[in-house]
Amino acid sequence: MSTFSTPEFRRRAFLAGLGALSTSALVTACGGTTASTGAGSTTPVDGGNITFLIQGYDTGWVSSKTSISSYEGNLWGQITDKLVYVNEKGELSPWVAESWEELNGAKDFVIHLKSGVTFSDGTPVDAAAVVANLNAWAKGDSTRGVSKVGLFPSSNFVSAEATDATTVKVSFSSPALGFIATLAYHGCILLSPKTLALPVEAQADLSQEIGSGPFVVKSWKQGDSYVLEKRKDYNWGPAALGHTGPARLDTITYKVIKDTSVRTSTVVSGQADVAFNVEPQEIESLKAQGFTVGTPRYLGFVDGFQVNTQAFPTNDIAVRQAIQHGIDRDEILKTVYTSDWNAATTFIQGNVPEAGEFSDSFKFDADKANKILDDAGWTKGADDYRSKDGKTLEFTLTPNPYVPSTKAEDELIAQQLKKVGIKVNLKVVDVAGYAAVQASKPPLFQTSRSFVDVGTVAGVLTSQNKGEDWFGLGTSDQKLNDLSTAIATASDRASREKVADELQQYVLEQGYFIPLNQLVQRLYLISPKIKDVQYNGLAYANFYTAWISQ
Amino acid sequence: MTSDYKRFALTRAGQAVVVVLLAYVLTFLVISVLPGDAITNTLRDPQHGLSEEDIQRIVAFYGLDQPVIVQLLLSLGRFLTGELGFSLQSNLPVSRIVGDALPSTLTLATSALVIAVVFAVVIAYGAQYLPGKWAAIVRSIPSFFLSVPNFVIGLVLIEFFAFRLHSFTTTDPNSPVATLFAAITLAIPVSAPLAEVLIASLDHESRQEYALVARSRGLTEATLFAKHLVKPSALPSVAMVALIVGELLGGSVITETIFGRDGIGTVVQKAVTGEDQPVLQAVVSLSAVVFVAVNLVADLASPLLDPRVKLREKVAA
Amino acid sequence: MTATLGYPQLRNVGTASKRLTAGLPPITVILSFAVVLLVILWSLVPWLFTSYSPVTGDTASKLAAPSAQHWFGTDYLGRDQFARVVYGTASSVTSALVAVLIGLVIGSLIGLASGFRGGWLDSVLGRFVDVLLAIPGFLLAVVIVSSLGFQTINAAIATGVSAVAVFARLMRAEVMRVRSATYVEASYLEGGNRLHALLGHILPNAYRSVLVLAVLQFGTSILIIASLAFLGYGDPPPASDWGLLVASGKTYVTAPWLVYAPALVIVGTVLSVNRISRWLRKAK
Amino acid sequence: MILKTKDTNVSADLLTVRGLSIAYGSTAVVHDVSFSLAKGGSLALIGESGSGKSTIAKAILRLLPHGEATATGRVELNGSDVLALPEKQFRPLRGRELGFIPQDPASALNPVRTIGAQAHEAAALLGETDPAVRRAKILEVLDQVGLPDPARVYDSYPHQLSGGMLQRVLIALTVLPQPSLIVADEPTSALDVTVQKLILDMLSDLRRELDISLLLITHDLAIAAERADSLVVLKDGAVQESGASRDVFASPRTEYARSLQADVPALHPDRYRRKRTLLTQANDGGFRTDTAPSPTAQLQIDVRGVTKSFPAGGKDVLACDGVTFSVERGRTHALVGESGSGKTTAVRLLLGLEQPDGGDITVAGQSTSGRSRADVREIRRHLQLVYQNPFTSLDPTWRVGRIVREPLDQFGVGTKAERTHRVSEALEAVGLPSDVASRRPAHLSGGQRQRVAIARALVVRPDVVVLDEPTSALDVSVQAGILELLTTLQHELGLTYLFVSHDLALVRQVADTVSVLRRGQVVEDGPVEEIFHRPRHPYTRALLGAIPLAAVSTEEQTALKQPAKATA
Repeated sequence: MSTFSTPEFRRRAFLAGLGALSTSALVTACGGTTASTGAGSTTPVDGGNITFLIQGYDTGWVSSKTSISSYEGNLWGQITDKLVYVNEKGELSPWVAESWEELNGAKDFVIHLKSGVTFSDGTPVDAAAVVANLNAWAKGDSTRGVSKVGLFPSSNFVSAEATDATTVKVSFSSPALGFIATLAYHGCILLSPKTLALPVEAQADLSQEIGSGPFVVKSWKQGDSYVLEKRKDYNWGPAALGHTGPARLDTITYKVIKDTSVRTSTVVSGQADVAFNVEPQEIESLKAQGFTVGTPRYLGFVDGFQVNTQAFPTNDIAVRQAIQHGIDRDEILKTVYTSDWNAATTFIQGNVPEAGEFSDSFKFDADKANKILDDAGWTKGADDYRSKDGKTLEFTLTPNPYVPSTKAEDELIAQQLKKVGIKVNLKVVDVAGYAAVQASKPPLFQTSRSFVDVGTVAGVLTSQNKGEDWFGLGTSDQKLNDLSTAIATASDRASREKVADELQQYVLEQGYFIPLNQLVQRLYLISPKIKDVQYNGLAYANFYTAWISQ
Repeated sequence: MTSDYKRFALTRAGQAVVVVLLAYVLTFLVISVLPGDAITNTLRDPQHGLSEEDIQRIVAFYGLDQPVIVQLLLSLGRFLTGELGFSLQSNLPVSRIVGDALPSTLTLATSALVIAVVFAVVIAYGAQYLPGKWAAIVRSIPSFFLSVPNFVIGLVLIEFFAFRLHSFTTTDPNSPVATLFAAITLAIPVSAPLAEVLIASLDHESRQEYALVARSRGLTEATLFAKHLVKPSALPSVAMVALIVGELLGGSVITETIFGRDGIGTVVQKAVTGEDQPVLQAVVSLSAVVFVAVNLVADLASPLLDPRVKLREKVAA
Repeated sequence: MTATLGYPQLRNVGTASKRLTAGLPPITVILSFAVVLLVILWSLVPWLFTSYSPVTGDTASKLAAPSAQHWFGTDYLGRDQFARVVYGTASSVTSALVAVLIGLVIGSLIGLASGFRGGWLDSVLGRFVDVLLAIPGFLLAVVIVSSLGFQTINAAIATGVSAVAVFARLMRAEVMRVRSATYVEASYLEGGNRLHALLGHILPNAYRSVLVLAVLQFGTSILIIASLAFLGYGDPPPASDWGLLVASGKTYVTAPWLVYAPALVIVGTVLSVNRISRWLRKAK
Repeated sequence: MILKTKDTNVSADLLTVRGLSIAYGSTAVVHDVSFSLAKGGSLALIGESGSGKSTIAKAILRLLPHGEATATGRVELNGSDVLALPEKQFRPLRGRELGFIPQDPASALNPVRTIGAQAHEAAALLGETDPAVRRAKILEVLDQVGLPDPARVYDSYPHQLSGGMLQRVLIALTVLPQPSLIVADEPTSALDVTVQKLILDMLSDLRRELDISLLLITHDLAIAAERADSLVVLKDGAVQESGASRDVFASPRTEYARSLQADVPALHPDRYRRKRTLLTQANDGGFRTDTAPSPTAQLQIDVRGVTKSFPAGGKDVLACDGVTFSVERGRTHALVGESGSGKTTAVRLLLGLEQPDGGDITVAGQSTSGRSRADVREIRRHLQLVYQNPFTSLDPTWRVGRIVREPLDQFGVGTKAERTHRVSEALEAVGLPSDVASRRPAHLSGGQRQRVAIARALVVRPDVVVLDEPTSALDVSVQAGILELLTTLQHELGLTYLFVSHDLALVRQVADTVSVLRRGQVVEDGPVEEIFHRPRHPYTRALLGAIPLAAVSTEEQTALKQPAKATA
């Protein structure tokens, strides 16, 4: 079945390893020869099935949770469409919305829908359906336990109504610069009104999710496998992808394999086509064997820690700043990750237009960190950990299970902070346990949140108009309150950019957010025979245009 | 004879029921010692999106606001009527979760048991009839089997047979070949005690005088083994087979994790990380029921298989 | 009845009694003692065996293959795997020792009480032991560790509790066997009381086979604790329990030594412990 | 018991063993043994344990464990060598030519299969395939060996039959394929004396009827002399002496054969008498008649009308039914009986290990029945027991010094120094070197261990010592040494002995008076000489008749003659 006779079988001198433990010679030797990729024509070929190996779909299918989990987002992306498409560089282009207008200072918007778009149950994706979706994203339905989409600009949302079959008018109480961009956010997926009306328990059932995407749910067994098959009458793909007709692949099978090494080895041995979230440190050797490893960067926050200013010890600004300067991000990038990862310049990803260059406010400087702590009265004890008024400078860190290699990353951080006298304990949990860790509001919480427009950042900084209040400040930091309202209600991009710079400078100096590196949350190990896999601005691999070359 | 046997069977069955109930109570006490109140803080977790009214319903259902002893009686009462409660994570009925997971673990456990018995018989027979040097090597196999953790066996088998020889794919762990290799991983540590009991009883029986007398009548080694040694040496192993059923259930936790099979083992693991008490309670007490049932059968069968066993003494013991 | 006992088969029992084989035990046993001694030294004075630190490493040389400087290669943070195995011995081996002690002490007491006192105490304790046996050992360990918290010391307690039943059963059988021996009845005839019979005769004769089981259980406990660590129920990072090393090592498919070095150490240690236990059983 | 005097006829010998040597691994066990057995004749290999007699028998039958033992030399059956035959050619002889009767009938039949099922294996050797015909033949031979209900035996399991019946089954299965030679390895040593006699008689009759020759392996010189035409005496794997049993028995040439002959109790009834008669002469000059015992303080043990029953299988079995006997100071009284006669129960009642249902027991003037545990303990200072099996009556983890000191420690006798002195004194009294005190029982021989047990019994200076078959677990030569020691100690310390045994010949040597027990009742008692010359009860007569060569006694120098056929 596998046509692979590449060197990796010899490299995998596994059992010899058991005996001689001398595989080093074999590993370096194979660096040179790359896999002989088949000549294969470049013109796409229809048909064929692929198997996609993923850790699991544990958080369930209730669509409008506060934020879509990184795993389920893959499947949603194939069975649903969005109004607007965002490419890797963050440029927006029409999709189900043919065109849109931004009126009177971005307070009113008119969206013109493509005609002939239908949900998989045949009902049309008309203005009424879009209005139903918009209301669900903006307000959710607390009576039925359905929450709103986290980063949707709900604070100033007024109404959405269908002026005719293919046009929708949306109005806001104050300028919502990021509204059109948010329509491309992976949380804003178009679902049939019938699905939206379902009670919460029914929504948890995947087969009830009626989307309008290029694939439809064929069959699934909870926790084991999920099979999507192509929708033959689909012809409203986003123009930016260079293809609008039906998908080329017949089916995509998502198979749950919890163990990272098993996923990697299964694809390498040719028994599956795509593996999700492989070990970053293996990328070089996997590429050397001719496999493609997609490491897309999404628009959103960097890999880093939201700091809880109410919890010990991070309630002391000196501690926050000492941590900020005590972490050697360069060593992390070199050790845990590869050249595909970029250093962080601020607490938002580099491809976000408003991202600035503030790396000197978190430059690695152990002496400075030590000095800050000495000045703040944290004296070093015998075990060279610092303490003050009898309490040791210590906190517990939980690696984010949604992001690859955070366990190795946090272990290295613990070592680095030990050098400045801060004791860091680690607690390892899986996806299910991570929600409980977030709920317990730890001093440092490792986040991985995407967004399409920087305006939506305002929704997390403070508790103003039901904000997520990441830093536990409530509204106590007036400067932060002003900055976040300014950014949310900025009338034009230029003035918003200036406010964004000031915000980034302030948040980093106050040590509210401790960036680590630009996040690559989703890694795709793809077998060389699969061509034309494209990535959107939210770093999801899209198999709509993919095809198999023999 | 039969009235004696009936009385013997009834006493043993009575003891079995007592043991199952005590196992349930012990598990409940151990689980409810969980620091903090896992049930309430998993319920309060926003991720679940449970409304306040749902939480009250669950608290009332498990009697969480009452003292431990009341909770115990409540849950024991339900256990007797076969009612296993709801999972805290997926709020699916526990009976359905365990029901879905049971078939895959049962196939795994039974095939592992069969393989373990085959391994044990081959080792025991080899240790008895292979020439000197080889017999010594075969005799040391069980202690080697006992020394390798089953997660290492699993990793080696997957790496060699799945990834290199493609005899099975990890994407379909429930395929016959994949199940075979998972069963082998589970069978190896479990076959060791069985092999040692079989070797010991074979050694003992073959040194008995009746073996000598049978040889003096010209029986070949093979017929001697089949006709005379198999039955008396198998009897002590029947009791050991019943004992290792417990090992099988325990071992399945690791084996299923490595082979990516969804069975009772993975259910236990998810329940542990998610502090899902009702599921843990159900799985542990059901394993106790299976273990006690199998041992009861072995206990009741032994007087039928072995004429030497006197019911009188059995009852008194 | 004694008439039938008074004949030859007793005679050849006398002359054929095996004296402890004089001279050195077989080579494999000596080797096993050496391995166990090494492992105990690793857990007591690890710094003598390696200059590398188990926690911090040279991140530049991460995932290096086994070589002269790094016998077991380096892990994903450039730490010397050999150092991590050596420093991990303490938590893997001492916790196995704790587990065996718990099982041995509690189990033997229960076995002694039910074997010697008999009567209602025997049936009550007997049922308690049956219950402990009824719950599969590993499941019981997992449940206990999940309720006490994921730490190696809790894993040790859990493994110990699940071993109590095995010790109780063996001690009870041994006490029952020795209690009916002639020399115990003789001690009563010589004016000895029950306590003298218990401490003077029964315990010294019963403890030997319990000792053999204790050594065997030491090996099994190492495996159980490694398995619990493999599932993530041991100490959190940067601890380096052997099971944890295998679990975290197996994600690096290109670095098989991260899995096989600790795995070989586990197998080697437990194999040696089993060999010693078998040799003790023979030399009884 | 017909001793055919056989003239060596011209026919070739059935079995000739020449230069047979056997080694287990590197240690040689049998050295250059040669003997021959004529067709229809019988030969006995006689020797103590470890003399290699069983190994020789197993070598002839080629039953030695393959791979461990190597046999060299020639074993000829009807003139052709069988030792070197490949197994395939030797197998047809197994059972058809060479029969084997094992020693312990209890473990010689597969416990989980019926007698019938195993009998078919023997019947198959006849070449008979039809199961019905086989079954008939099996039932016929079972009847021939004197089994009361062959059909019931056919369907029962081994553990449902007595030792005697099992041995009869084994003999039946061995003679069924009509072998020309039967090798019997101590066929009756695990049975009671009376049963032993019946089995050996039956075996001799069958041999004559079916013209089967017998190679008998035994440790008992008397049985060998009585049952075999010729003898081969073995020691440490080498032949000491061989020849017609009458010559070897009447006038043994070699030193070893002579000492064997001297140790046979039946041949020297008065061996210890000279020491004992001195004793009685000094006391009161005459034999004590068995009229009602005078109630003088002289009575050390007085057991009157003791009954005791045990629950077994639902109904109560009466172990002792009105047992009465008494022993005077300084005398030895023997309790004789076979298994199940109640003699052990009587001893346990005497020692207070069991409580009698009825009757009264007094030791040294104090009653032991119905007393509190503390009182009984006090009495035990004057009453000690020596167990039958020295290998289980000493704690293997203790050193000899501590074993002997245990009674002193427990009864709190004297200071530490005094106790050590008394221990070495006791060890010396039983003829053991004082350095034995620091060794463990595992390093001592059977005889030495029994001496330690005796020292332990004497160290607390009891008045009465109960000896429960003290020598039956020991070799004949060692047995004589122990009896020698017991009689000298009685003489020096004025001890009173209660000697329990199943061997009347032995009792005749050591005891003054004797009670014969059968199924819990005293069937006869009185002075030893009276019982031996004028046995009144038929059971006593049967016991006497069962003693091999009972009628023969060198003292009376009568030639071997045809003794009256004892009725069973």
